[in-house]
Amino acid sequence: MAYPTLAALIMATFLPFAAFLLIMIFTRMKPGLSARLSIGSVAVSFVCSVVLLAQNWAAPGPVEYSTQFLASSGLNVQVGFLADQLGLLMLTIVAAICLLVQIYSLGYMAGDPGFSRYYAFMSLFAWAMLSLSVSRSLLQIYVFWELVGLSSYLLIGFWYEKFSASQAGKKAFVMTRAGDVAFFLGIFVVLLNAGNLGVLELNGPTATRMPHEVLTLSALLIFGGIVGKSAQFPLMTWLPDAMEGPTPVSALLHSATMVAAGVFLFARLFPFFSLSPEAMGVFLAIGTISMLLASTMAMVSRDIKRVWAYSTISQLGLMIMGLAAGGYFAGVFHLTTHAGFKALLFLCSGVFIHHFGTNDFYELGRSGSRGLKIPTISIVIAAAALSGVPPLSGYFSKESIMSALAGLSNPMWLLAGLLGVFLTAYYSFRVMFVMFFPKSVEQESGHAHAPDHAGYRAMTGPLVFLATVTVLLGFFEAPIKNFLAGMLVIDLHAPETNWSHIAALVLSIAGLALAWFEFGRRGAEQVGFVEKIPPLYRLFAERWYLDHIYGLFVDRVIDRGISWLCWQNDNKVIDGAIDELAGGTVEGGRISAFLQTVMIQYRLLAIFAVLVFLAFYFFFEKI
Amino acid sequence: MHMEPANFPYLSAILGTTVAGLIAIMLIPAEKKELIRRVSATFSGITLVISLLLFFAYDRSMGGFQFVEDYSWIPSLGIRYINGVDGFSLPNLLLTGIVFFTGVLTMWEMETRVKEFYALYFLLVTGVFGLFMSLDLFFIFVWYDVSLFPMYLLIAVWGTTRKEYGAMKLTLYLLAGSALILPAVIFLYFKSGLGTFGFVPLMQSGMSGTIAPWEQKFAFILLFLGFGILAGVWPFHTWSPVGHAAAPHAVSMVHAGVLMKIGSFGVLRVAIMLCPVGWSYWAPLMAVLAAIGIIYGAFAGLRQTDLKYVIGYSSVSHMGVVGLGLSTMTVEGLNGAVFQMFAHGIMTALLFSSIGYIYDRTHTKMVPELGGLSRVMPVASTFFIVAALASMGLPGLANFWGELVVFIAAFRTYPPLGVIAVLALVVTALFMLRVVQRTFYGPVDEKFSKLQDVSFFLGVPRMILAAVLVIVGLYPSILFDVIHTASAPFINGLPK
Amino acid sequence: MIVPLSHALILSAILFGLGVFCAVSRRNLIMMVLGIEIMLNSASIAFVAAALRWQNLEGQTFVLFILAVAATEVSVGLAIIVYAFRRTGSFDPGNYNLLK
Amino acid sequence: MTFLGLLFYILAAVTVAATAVAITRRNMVHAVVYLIVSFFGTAMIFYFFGAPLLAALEVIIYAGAIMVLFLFVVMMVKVDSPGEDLLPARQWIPAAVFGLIYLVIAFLMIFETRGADAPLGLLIASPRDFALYVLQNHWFSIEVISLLLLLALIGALQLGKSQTKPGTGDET
Repeated sequence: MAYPTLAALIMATFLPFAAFLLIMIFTRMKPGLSARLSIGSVAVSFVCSVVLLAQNWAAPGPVEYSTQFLASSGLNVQVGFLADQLGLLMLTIVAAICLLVQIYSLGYMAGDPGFSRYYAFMSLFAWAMLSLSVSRSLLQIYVFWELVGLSSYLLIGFWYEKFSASQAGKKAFVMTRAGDVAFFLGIFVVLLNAGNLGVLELNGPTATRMPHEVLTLSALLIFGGIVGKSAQFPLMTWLPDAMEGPTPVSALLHSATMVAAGVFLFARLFPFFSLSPEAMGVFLAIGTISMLLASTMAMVSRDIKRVWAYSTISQLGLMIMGLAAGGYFAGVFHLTTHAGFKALLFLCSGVFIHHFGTNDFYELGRSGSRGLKIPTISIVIAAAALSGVPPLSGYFSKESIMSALAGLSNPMWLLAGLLGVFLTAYYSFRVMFVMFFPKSVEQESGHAHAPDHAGYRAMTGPLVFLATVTVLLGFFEAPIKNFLAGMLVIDLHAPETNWSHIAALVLSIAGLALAWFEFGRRGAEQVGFVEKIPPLYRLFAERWYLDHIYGLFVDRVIDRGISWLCWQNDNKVIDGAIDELAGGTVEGGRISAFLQTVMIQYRLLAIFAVLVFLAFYFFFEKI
Repeated sequence: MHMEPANFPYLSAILGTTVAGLIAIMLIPAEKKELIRRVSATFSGITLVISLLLFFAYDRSMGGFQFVEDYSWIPSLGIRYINGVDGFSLPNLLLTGIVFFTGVLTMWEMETRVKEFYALYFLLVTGVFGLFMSLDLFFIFVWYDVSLFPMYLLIAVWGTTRKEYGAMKLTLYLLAGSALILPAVIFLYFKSGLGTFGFVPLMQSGMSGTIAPWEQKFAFILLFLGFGILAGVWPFHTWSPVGHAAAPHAVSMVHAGVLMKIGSFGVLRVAIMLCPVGWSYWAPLMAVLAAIGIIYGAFAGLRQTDLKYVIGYSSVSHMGVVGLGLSTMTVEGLNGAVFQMFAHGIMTALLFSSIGYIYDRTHTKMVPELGGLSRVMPVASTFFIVAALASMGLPGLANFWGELVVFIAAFRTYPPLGVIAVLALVVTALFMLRVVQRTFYGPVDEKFSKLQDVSFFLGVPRMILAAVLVIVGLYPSILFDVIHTASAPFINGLPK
Repeated sequence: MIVPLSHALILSAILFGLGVFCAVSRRNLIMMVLGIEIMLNSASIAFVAAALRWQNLEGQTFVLFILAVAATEVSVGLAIIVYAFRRTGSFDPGNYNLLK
Repeated sequence: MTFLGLLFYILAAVTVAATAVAITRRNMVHAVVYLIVSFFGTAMIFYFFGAPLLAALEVIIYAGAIMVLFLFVVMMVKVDSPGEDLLPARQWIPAAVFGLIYLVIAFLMIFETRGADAPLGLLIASPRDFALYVLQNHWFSIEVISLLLLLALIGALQLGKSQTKPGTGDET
């Protein structure tokens, strides 16, 4: 327990929060200062995380700082930092991409009226995500999990005057909330049965004391949170809509880091989950379904950001497949490389979108997007990495996932994975070919050549850095593997099966070739084979009608069903009964008041009647 | 139970300050509105300071009742003027102080009958303070009624939507509650055979079984329903949205923020602590009603178009969480319930305070007529959104911890109800975000585009409330430490 | 040797019933007061008969007081009726409903 | 049945008949006159029941003073209520119903009472004995009654006096 380490951790995680508070309270009116504060704090976080990573590169075993939290509430919850290899790796990835995206945003968001607000939310996100990476207990993870959800909501709906943006933010929050509720319940199950929420304890002997059924149940419930956050089937439709946010936000939250938090949590609790093979089977199935569904959706979309969003879902599904197949390193490594090249993809797309003002890549191609040199090269590198073209980083990570899948007894999973590889290559290069080999270019003089001002430089700087990383990262596979192996309780059994490597490579090249045939070659119609089969096209374009089902559910069942019933019950039954009671009282009062207010003789009569009844009573009582 | 006498009558000082404020306001001519406001702010500020002082001066290691003052009042009936605070009442006292002060500031811009308004407001708060600190059942009952009557006038005179109906409904409901409480109090008085209304001796006789089990069951259900009406227990909740919507902003704040807490506090202090056997007998019923209230309030809130109705139904839902915590019969449950009372009080006060500002500017609180306010008044919107997020149970804001602890306790005691209650989180998120989206997002309406954002001075009360939400949200132990001093000895001392 | 007490009481009861009937059903203030007089009178008969039955002068004493009260009541009552008549021009008790 | 008994029944029949006729008269003068007949019958019954002083007082006060007062008032206001609905159905029907129930119960009660069917003896309380009894045992009540009468006098005067003032309280 070294104090410098603790100090570094605290600085890395809490500085962005301080920046958030400062911006919200003091510098809302000073955009420049806000940006500097935010970037400065993230830069310090980045430095700290790199230092920590370097310091712990060789250190075996996790470093843990914890303190009792909420002791007086009657719960035994430990909070603190867990700086193990996985956490530090994630911390570094997040800090790095946060920093790059924030620098990039200087150019992208320049002149926006909500500039300060943007940086405040970005800092909030950075705080939550960095803290999530080094959280010590499940409860702590849940807290930051919700906070990244909040920043996601705020950033998706950043341009809140647009109805679709605020709608998308709400949808994202509520859908992930649905998953989080399962996660929350899972935490309860774990707490009540294992008596502890510490990550290390759960991965260690504590979990084995839990009954097997309870363990499976809690694993499935916690996985619900992963499904929500990582936009897996069936809670996947919020992510494409989340592209309503500013592009840097999509790059940071909705591809590289936040949505990867689900996979991160999976990796965090990998030993715990792997105690339940049944749960792992379910995870594998859900990962596969999500990967294939999202790939099909990506094949027909014309919106460049949505293609990358679908591809994010698909790649996250692939990571979950890898993890669920037992390939711990494969999943984490793909998470790492994916963070790099997907952020790069989005940031490049952002440059195009910013420059040409449209999301439609057919449009972009027609407008002459080839003119922007650095983004063009970077996006091709990124797309190639996404498709698994050697020697880029994506190739290595995908290969290791394929090996993990090949290790399973049922070859179906591997075949599904290979199909995914093929589809990925097809749809990513569909975008590339359409964008850079358009059928016709409407050259506009001012547009094509690259602008050369500070904003553009701020945007391209991170692109170059990320592209370099994407190219080089693949060669660090072995060191990262060794680094991660230091923390693992269970063995990384990754059998080397060459034929799966080759098959994957062949299929990705085949996908690329098909894309070239349909979109890239001279004289191609640029109409995909899916679009030639209208029912299939419609099915994919409508996202397998998932949104329709949810819409109907919310509208019919929740709004017009239960909610209507409750409201009617309040109005008619409860209030009706109360009002009837009140009305009855008033009516009764009116009747008794009648005797008092009408003619004097009725009063006399009433007196007499009472007298008679009294006589009656006494007479019969006597008998 | 340990009783630590006070070296200075702090508690009476709070009451004395509100009464002095009341008198001072009465003496000022009605035309001097500015002076009245300042005097009100001063006196309410003093009470806030004293309650803060008490909160931090309370000895957490000793626990029990502290700052106790004990004077004989009507010896022949055994009625004594006893004040004292423990871990249950201290957070509520602080809550009342905060909401009181911020409420005065919230109503700063009101111009109609300022003098009468603040006078009644002070009277109302006197009753609330008295109830939280009194340790004599007779006084608890009296304070309960003292706090009810000004409410009727405040709503009927200064209210907005269907104010007469709302005021009448609220008053009738609450008086029905007090009609249930009084017989139960007298019943306990006679059945204990002690000839005292004192809380501590009665509690001991409840614990030791001097009051027989069936008597406790009978008294408990009366007290639970009586106070429960005020706490918005389903299905006696319909007064709350109507009353909230009708009341002026500060009264809504006190009403939802503090008055509903009187109900749940009464359930805890009088019903549960005096009749523990009755508690264990009726706890499942309490839990079922609370769980229905949680999910029902959330669903009913989905359909509302009036901002205050939305908050009213969210209050029903949140008070269901309090009720669920109280029904679990565990330390965690009580901790969470009291914490949730505090958090909900601050959160609702902030919501109503923000709505108050918006209503004063736009003259409407119907969601469909609003929109795009975030562009026009970003700061005011931020306050509302912070409170809305707290109400969704977002970590980092106070409500999360109360809900978390209550849910865990409920999950342990009544697993199915715990699951239902947690599921309501999704619905709450859905309707709160809908309201936020339709009110603050979207294009700016022409007629609102010239409105001013909240000024620094008017922002002060909202800032205080938001700051409390964040501070307690980041460091929940500040409250849990205090509450625990009361809940743990109580639960451990329960008869087996 | 005259009649049984019960017969006197029956007479008193019949007269009382007639008095009540008059007071309740005639829409005329004066007739109402008359009905009250009839009732008082019937009570007097019962008292006198009872005094004779139990050989006790207390009953007769009561009748004396009833006479006095009746005289008082009639004088004040009629004065009020006249006063009211001046104001409303009618003896109809249905007109006196200002308290309604 | 003795002679006096026969006389009692005749007097009772006359009294009841006169009263019944009186309460159904539309003309109030007639009603008052019939009532005087009824009160004379009552006075005779008092006499047979051994209360000569009361019989005299009945004639003087009831038949004399009170009924004459009624006559004065009826004549003074000069209204023979032409518009009066003599016996409105919504009043006399319930009155008759309750009256009948009352009579039935009264009869039942009277016949249930033991000792009520014994014939009454003849006895006369002389005015002197009666006066002595009253003044010895009830002197205070007599004073109270006299005070009451005084108050009634003042009250009636006051009511009559405020009438004479012009312009006060004529119309509300």
